[in-house]
Amino acid sequence: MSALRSGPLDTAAALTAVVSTDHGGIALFAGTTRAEPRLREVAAIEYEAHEDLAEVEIQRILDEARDRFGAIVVAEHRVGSVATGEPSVVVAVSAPHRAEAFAACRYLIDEIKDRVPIWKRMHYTDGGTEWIDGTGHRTAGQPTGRG
Amino acid sequence: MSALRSGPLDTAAALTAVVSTDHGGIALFAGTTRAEPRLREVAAIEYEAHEDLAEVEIQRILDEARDRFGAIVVAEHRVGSVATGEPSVVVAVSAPHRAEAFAACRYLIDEIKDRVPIWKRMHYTDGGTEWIDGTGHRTAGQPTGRG
Amino acid sequence: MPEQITVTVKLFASMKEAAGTGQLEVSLGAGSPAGAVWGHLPDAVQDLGLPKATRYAINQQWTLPGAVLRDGDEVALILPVSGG
Amino acid sequence: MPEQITVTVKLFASMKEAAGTGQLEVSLGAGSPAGAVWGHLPDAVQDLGLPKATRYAINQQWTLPGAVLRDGDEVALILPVSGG
Repeated sequence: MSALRSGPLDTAAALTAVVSTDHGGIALFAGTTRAEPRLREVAAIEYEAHEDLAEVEIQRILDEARDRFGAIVVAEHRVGSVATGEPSVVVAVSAPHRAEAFAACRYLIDEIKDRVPIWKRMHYTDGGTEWIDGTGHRTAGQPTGRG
Repeated sequence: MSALRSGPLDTAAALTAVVSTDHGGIALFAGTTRAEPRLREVAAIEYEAHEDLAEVEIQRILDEARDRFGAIVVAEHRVGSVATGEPSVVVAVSAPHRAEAFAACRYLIDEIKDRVPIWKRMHYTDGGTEWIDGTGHRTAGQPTGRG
Repeated sequence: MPEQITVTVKLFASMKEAAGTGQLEVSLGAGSPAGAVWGHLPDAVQDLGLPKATRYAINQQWTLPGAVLRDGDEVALILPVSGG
Repeated sequence: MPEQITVTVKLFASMKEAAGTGQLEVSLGAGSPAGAVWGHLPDAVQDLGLPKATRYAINQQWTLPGAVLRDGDEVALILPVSGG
């Protein structure tokens, strides 16, 4: 099943997907877009993926978490434009006990953020944009005093 | 708002309640009833609270998490009978970043389990019951070989 | 100042079940500590034994077993908890 | 064995934007490593600079910049990621 979604993520469905009567704990993490009004106000974030490799890498991370923590696991990541307040990524797990549930959930989100070929481009309310990909490439908006 | 519920917990509503455009991460933990078919199969767990003190203590824990982690927090706990697979407790938080979100979520569930005056009574499929309250008090079911 | 005071003892879980009620009136000497209520509970409750980690709350505030009771107080015996 | 090979280079994020396309054909000497494609990209891309933490994937498998390319390979330049 594809882990990349071009529409809204269903966090409630992620919880339902991991329920098990063998497991005593469910943990979920969702990354959401912050508005940052005191820095440079964000209108939306655009996510671009190397889709084939991202799918492979997310499945690999899910397999690792399943094996290490005995967890039932799901993960979904948005591609395209995500408005502030909306989730861009959701991971959910169930595991026999609380400690493994937290550990598996943390493992999933940390590894996804580290390893999966997805990049974000900030779209600011001043009209400027900025790729977060190590190049520092940005387009100018109206002056904001932040450079 | 009361944190004790005699009906099913709404985990999806807990997620919605903590959404904020100031916050980059949402974390949720739900404790669910395990069936334990290989030990002594559980039919349901009954939760009994010192309701007034439980409400006070949960609110105190929520305040602590809010102050320590800058988090938006919610917590709900079931009282009465909870079937296997259903959540007995749910905590959800949002925080500026991932690390605080996980820390606040873990703090809430750990402190609730340690401090809030709620006790569970196991109802086994063999008809026996057992209070988990330090007294070891139980009623016999059909023999199970476990004593 | 009366020589005897009456307090309400709140019981939960197996102790409530053994007592057949969640609430008992107990009379004991003025100046008694919270921990003294144990000796005044029905035999069916005392037969369960008092778990070491039991805590006390007076009028819905956590307290120590040595806290002095006043007439009309509500004392809760908080057995080791198992919620969550 | 040809002296020149042709590979497909996949570009993303700011490099895709600078190139005006996410996919380029590049011809280079047989035996060239994955890291050698950088020198064959359009000036508009090279002007961005190559971030140190850039990684490479050949045919959707992670690889090292020294991995030898074969004719027809797909090489992806994976800039430091920022998903999540």
